[in-house]
Amino acid sequence: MAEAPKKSLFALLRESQVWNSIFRHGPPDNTRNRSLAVLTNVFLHLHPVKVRKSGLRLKYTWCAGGTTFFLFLVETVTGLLLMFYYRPTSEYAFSDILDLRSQVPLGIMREIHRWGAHAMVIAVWLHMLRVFMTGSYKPPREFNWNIGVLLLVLTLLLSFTGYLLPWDQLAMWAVTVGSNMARATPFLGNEGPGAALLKVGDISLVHAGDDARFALLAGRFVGSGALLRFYVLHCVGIPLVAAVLMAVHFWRVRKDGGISGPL
Amino acid sequence: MPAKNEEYARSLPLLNKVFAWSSLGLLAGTVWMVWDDYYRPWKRVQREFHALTAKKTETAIQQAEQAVDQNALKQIQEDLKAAQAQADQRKREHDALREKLDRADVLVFTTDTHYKNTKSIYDATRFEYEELSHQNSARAAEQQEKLRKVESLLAEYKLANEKALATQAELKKQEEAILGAEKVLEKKRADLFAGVERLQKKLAAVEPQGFLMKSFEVMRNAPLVDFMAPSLKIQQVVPNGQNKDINFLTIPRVDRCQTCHLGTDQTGYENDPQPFTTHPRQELFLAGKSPHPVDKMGCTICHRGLDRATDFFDAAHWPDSSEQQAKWTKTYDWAPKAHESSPMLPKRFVEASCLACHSGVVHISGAAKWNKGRDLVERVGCYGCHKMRGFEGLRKAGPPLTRLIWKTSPDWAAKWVENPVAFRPATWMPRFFGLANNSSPEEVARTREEIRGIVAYLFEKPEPGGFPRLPGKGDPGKGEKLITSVGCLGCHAIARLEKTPPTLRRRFGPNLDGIGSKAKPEWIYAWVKEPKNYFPETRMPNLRLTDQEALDITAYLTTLKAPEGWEPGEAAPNPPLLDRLVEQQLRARMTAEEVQAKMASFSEHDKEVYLGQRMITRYGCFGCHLIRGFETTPPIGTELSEEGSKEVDRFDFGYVKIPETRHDWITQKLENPRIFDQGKVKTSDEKLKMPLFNFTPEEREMVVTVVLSFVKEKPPLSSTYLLDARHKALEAGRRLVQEHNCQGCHLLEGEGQEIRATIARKMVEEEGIGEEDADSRAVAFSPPFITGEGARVRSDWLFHFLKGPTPIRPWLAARMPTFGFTDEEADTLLRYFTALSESPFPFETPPPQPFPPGEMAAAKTLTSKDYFNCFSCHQQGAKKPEGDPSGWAPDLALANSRLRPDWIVDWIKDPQKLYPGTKMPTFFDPASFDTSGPDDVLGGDENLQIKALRDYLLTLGSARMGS
Amino acid sequence: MQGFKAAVDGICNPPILFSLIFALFFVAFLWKRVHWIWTPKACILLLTAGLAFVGFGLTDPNFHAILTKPDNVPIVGMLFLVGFFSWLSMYLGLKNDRRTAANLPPVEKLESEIKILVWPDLVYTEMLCMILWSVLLIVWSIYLKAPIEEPANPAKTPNPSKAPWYFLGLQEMLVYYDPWIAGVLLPGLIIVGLMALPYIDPNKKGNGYFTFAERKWEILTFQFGFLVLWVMMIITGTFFRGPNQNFFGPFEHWDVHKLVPLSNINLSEVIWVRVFNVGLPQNWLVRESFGITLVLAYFLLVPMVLGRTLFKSFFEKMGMVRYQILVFLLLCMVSLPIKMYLRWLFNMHYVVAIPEYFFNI
Amino acid sequence: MPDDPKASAAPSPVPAPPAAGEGVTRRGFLSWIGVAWVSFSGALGVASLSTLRYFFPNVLFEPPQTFKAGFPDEYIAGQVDNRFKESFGVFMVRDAGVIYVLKAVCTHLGCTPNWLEAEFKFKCPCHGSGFYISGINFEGPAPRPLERYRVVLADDGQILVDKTRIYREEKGEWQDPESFIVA
Amino acid sequence: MKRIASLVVAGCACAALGMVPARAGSIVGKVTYAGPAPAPKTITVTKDKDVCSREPHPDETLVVAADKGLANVVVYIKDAPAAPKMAIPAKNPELDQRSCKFHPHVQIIPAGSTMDVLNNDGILHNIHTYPKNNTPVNQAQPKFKTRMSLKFDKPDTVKLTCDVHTWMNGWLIVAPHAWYTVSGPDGTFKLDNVAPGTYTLSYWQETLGSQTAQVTVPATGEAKADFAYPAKK
Repeated sequence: MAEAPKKSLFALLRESQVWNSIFRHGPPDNTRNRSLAVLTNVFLHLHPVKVRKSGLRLKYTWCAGGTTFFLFLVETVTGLLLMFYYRPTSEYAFSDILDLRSQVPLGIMREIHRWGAHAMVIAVWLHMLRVFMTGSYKPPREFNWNIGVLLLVLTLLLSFTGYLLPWDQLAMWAVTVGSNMARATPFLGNEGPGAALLKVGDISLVHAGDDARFALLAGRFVGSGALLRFYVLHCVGIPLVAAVLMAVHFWRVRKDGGISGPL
Repeated sequence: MPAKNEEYARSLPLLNKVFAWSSLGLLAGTVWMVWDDYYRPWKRVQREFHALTAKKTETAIQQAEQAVDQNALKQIQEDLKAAQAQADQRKREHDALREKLDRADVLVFTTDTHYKNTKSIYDATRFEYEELSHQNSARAAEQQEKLRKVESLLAEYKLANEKALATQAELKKQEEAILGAEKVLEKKRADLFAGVERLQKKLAAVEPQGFLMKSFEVMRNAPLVDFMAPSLKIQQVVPNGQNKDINFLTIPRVDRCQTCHLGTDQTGYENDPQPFTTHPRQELFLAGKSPHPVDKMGCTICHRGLDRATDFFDAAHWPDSSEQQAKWTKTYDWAPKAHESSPMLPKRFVEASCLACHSGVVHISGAAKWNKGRDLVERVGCYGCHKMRGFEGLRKAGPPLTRLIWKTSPDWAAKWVENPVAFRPATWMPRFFGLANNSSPEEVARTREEIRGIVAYLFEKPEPGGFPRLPGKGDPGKGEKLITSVGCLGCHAIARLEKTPPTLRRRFGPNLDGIGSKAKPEWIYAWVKEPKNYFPETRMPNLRLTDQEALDITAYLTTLKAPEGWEPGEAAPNPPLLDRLVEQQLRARMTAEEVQAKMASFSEHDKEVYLGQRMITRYGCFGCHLIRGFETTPPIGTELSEEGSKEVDRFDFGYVKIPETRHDWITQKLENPRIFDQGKVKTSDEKLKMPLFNFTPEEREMVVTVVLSFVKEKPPLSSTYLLDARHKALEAGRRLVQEHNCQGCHLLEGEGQEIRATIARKMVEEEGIGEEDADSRAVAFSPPFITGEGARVRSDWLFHFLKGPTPIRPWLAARMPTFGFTDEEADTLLRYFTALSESPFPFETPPPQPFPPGEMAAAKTLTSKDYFNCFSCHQQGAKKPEGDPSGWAPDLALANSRLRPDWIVDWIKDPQKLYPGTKMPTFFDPASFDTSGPDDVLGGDENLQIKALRDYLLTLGSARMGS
Repeated sequence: MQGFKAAVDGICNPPILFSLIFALFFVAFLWKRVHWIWTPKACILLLTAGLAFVGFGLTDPNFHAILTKPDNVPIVGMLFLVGFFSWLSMYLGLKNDRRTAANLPPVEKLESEIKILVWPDLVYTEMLCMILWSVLLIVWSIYLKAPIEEPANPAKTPNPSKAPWYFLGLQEMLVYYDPWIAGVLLPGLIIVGLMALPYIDPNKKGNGYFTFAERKWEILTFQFGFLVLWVMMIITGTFFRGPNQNFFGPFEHWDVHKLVPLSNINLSEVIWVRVFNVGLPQNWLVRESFGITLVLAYFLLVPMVLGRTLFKSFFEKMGMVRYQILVFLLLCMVSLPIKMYLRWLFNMHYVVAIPEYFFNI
Repeated sequence: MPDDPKASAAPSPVPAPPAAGEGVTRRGFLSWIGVAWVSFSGALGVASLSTLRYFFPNVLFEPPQTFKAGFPDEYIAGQVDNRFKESFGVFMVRDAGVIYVLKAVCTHLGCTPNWLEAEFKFKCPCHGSGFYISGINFEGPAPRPLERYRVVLADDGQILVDKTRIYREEKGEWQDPESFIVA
Repeated sequence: MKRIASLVVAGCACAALGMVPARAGSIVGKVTYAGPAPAPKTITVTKDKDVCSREPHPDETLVVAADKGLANVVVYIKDAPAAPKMAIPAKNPELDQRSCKFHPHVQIIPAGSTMDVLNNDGILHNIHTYPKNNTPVNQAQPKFKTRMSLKFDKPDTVKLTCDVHTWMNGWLIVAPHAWYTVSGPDGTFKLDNVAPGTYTLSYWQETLGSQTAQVTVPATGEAKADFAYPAKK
């Protein structure tokens, strides 16, 4: 039999010390080992050992939350790789993007990153829609819903900050238009209601050089300062906060009774 | 365990199947991605180029092999055999030598080692001594002693080493004597095949031979491993400092064009198709020694397009013609690239790039199309309506209209304004009426009324004065002769006399057709006598005509009548229409009541004058003409100083279906300036008003090139063409040369002497010789070449000559006119000519005095009849040569005051070199200079003879040289 | 075909389009007669119709140009996904409603009783999802290059210049509201409202399973906000707003020179000048007193009236504070369509116009 | 058509637990899962390799390794030319009938030597190593002569310096015909 | 048998004929002027009259004989790749300047040959050439230089003048191959040793320009190629 040596080889492998040092349980074909497979694995132990059957149903969950998380991972990996070729300065940003297209090996990384980002925004929305439609924000999950809303905002911000980085006309003006709204923040933006009241004599305290938009852009218009600021926010600031919130989110999913279902 | 827990929610085999299929999909996707990333179009292009080069190299190898001198090879091989045999014979001797040499090598090594060791000890000891003595240590003296010892030891070892080296060298020399011949021959043989070998290496590089090398070639370019030593590589140039300027940003340029355009800087691909073609004019572009080497300038600085692109589409190629576009669409799927503000310039407009770096010059050498375009722009006076950088402060392009009645009649003017081309097909005056947006019957009625107004305004209150009646009668036949000979045709063309279209320089002055129907004879007479009386700023010079000559010319010019069927005349007045138009104009500026009051106060004539004034404002006539009341009105057109950088979406293409590019829009605008009104509803005041210029398609292309060259982007100072003192002098001079059309008559800097064609034509007609021969004959009978004028004549003479010319060349019928140069202008021209010939300004060295004995006598002999017989042709003051003046030559009595001494020497040595085609024969054959002079004068020394001639000539005329 | 295109372009005119969408929305959700659209057959039909429309549209150069802009492709995908999943949730919800009506527990209830081991069912599924997503992303990336235009140039504004697509709803609101409302207040309220949702939702039913009957109000409100005021605004902002932020039908050429009359009038002008036929008062407070009163009335009086009438049950269930928050948020949301209609029907620029302090409503 | 609520009243039947070896043959099972894992690892492998490849840029923005250094007659015999010292780190030397290119790096500790015209030698400013015009060391701590770069005549007659190939005297490589050009 | 043999012989003969270089024919003809003969003009000598007036100076630019024969027409075969090179003569062709006149007025020399220019007048002349392909020359020839050489490398039609005596005027044809000739005073010409075939025959006259005609040259004998120049307008 041709399979005989194969089988025995596999068996041998299974008996080896190396194998056993890694997998501390037998083949996951019985309940105990199947539980252990999840419990003893650092990546899998995010999950409980058991879930409701409804939580397994695509029709029910749409797999939107998982997809979002997966896309977050994709964005992290591709983003990390892109940082090797991208310099967030006004002189180089644009041409570095051009180079990603014209000469960098596997410059397709940028496409994956960008489309992944769009997909992630969509996935978050669908996730929210699903959670709402199944009423899963209701007690005891109110707090987790709130975390989710924050994560939605962060996802949009991640996408928005990343939008500037190619430093082309599309990017710059999208961000100019987007960030212009900040200048209308009541009291904090120089064209916001109430800003005109913040005045000592002739000296206005809120003007284009110190308002909310200025803080966002590090300047009166979208320039090198804004590029650097958005880069740091995009690569470090927001992902960090998002990662923390995600951890809380996942943890709360389990603590609040697992993937939701009728109580 | 309860069985319930063993439940599986899904069918594992199904999941496995899904897993298998999706993994296969993932694998396929990943591989596809890698391949997609790897397979770039430029790699195919590079492979093609390698194949092409291989083919060429193979042919070259064959040729080189055939070129190898077989006889020489045979000889070398035989010699080599002999040399080997000889070396074999002396083998024993050589062996012994070898042994000695080995020993010598050992000795060299040991002595050298000793020396080096001792040297290090010496350095260390010296350091210690210095240290100790610095510390005033007691041990310093002791150390010094030690140092001295080491020093002597060092000297000893050095000596020994030198000796050993000398021995070694001597032995090597001996060995050379035995083996040398063989080596030399080997080298000779290698040299014979050097060319072939070099080519073979090249071939191996582009087309590896043999299975091993071929597989290696595949390997090194394979996906994922192609980072090690690929032969297909992106070629890029990072031009220093040639950044792209975008507002506050400077993006470094990285030109990757040569990734595909591989043959550009190599010769031998001239006839190959793109992208491999050799760049034309290597002496100017790309080559290392040219002013624009590719590794410093790159490509996109001139051609534009996206510098970093490695793909046909991304690079923003732009087709030069619709055929090319069709071809590109087929081969490359070409389509206009959106979001590219600087796509490549179509080839025909590429000279538009020159100006950015070569700003502030009149002409850019090598950019013929741009130069001509610039001349055209100046000629037709685009700057009158459009502000453009570089055209500031120029005279208005057209004549003044402040004293029009002196010259012509309102009837003529009205008809002329309506359609200048109908009267004079080759005029520069553009056409405002009867164009795309104003030729409907109502429009024509309206515009005729407008013209009535304009004419009424122009003839209203002219400057007082006028010209007296003609003093006599002229002969048109003589007039024609004069016109064709005194030089009028250097600047003017007369259709009746032309066989081929006149060149641009010969269209410098107005075309004279129909002048007899246009101008009053009194005016013509006064004008040709002294143009500045009528038009102080005119460029028309004074030809110093006698009264009779002027009368003859007047008589001839009055015979030049308007084309058949052309009649002067104003349109009949149309008071209701006039009222409406005037009201319309007034209404835009005042209330209805005010309008009524105003209308009531106007007489019919007042209304016309008012309408005329409004229309002159609207059409901007004052851009080109001086018009009373509009002396300081600013121009009406859009500024064009940065037109070449204007965003394409800021051009209004209206409903005209043309490709949306700058050059297509500008071309269209020149071709049919009102077309963009097509399909739009506009009031008469809103309509486009740019007039139609009388350009041929080629001329239009030239003008577009110039307009495209007005860009916002400024290249860095380091790559700008900066003018040094000499070039500043040249530029200032060129501007004057340009303004006075010197090149219409003279050949200057390789261009001009366009009057020659008319002289040749005359020769053909009058002497009956063939056209080609006439042209080369005409060289000598045309105004002279003056490129070398700065080296030829004395500055002070030239100054006075320019201010008031006197005849120099008796055989020329054409006269140097009096331009009325100011001192500054004459000075500028002087500096220009001296800068052009790199001659000293303004002084020149007089030859040393006194002359050597016998020199004058020798010179006199040389000039005598039996020798060079100079005065057979040359005038000498009042002494005229025999025969017709057409065979005469310049007055040698002028040499003293006119010519530079050094130039005379050069001139006598080889006149043809300084002035190809001159009538002055070569007396001293440059090919056999030392034997070309007479043997019996000054000992047959040609240089002395020439010097003697010069010195003699300088004593002729006035006593400037000192008697 | 030209007729069809012209008809579509005609419909795609803000007042008509939005009125149509509002009507369609309420009809689809509330009119029982048309609930057949929440069946699989109808889904397939609608999807096919949608695809057919897109497919047909792509033959038109203008439509093609807008739809295939690289950054717009995901939006098209998003539209189909949002549509499909909205349908799916309604389909499942209605199914459960029928079960509830028959006194049966919802489907999810049955399944949630059963617990399944995560290994391998869940993790395996997750892994397959990841692989399939990877394949999708890779193929998508190979086919569609990420856009890159010209280098950023602060001196040259592209026409139109737009925010990233997910913010185009906000940009669209800017047409009707000043930035401080459209760009700051309303987005802030959206976030606040979403976060407040679990606390102001008095309905205890429908937790953890799809249903419509049990949560009509909530679903209607949420979907109105999401589908109509968010997604529809994005569609408008992305596909219908062309150069100069002018409105263009999907088959219309984006002509830079298109001109549309845009003359708007403030409420104060209407009242003082048109109604009272006097000049505008100097004092802004006096000038805008009507507008301010109106706005105050909207936010203060309307809740009171509603609490007594339509929302009586809510008011009783939730108590004062939660009720006020709920109604305030609802009123804010509804203010957008109100303002839109005011603009379309009366050319109303501002209800309250105090440009002196950048305070315009 | 509305679903019959009763029809789906019962939960969908749970599939029978597919215990290993049951239902499916082991072979079939193995082959599907085998194909799956092989192609999955294959995909991961390709992805990893290409990620590795990502770290090797295709173009560099450093000064090029080969450059054209003008025409031979631009160099004066018996002189060391410093024109490319700063930009490319080389001395161009024309001496004894040949032109060669010395790498401007001292063989001792890598400083850049200077050419002292008056003393006719290279002198390293760091530790005083001295080299003859040929590049051979004669004083100071430098252990071996300066290195030479490959130099050839390009097709257009210009000198082409190739810094990727080094010739070392102590290995006898200065005899190589590409370590100098005859001028 | 006999028949076959004769056929073979005939065949061989034919073949041999084909191989042996064809015998050459010649072209003879007469160039005439169609218009009325222009009245003979005499050039007025304005300079160095004692020397220059030794000979009469008729205008040589268009010389028509009484029977309309046109002199000084260059007749040659155009585009003849098979034509033999014109042999370079052992003795250089000469151009004589006598009585301020070029002798001969029109001359044909082979390309690559050197022409000797003679000055027999004992006064200053200068030979000024107007070539199209060769380098132009304007060489003075004072009294002491009685003989001067000019080399012409490329085929050309060269106008010759003297700038001292402006009326002096001559032509030099630098011929690329041997099938060139110039018509005599009576207008007749003869081209010898022309391989059989059909050619374009070119006629060139300094004021009348170029004309062409077809001519077929037989294997032996003469082809007639009379030609009448259309009258000058």
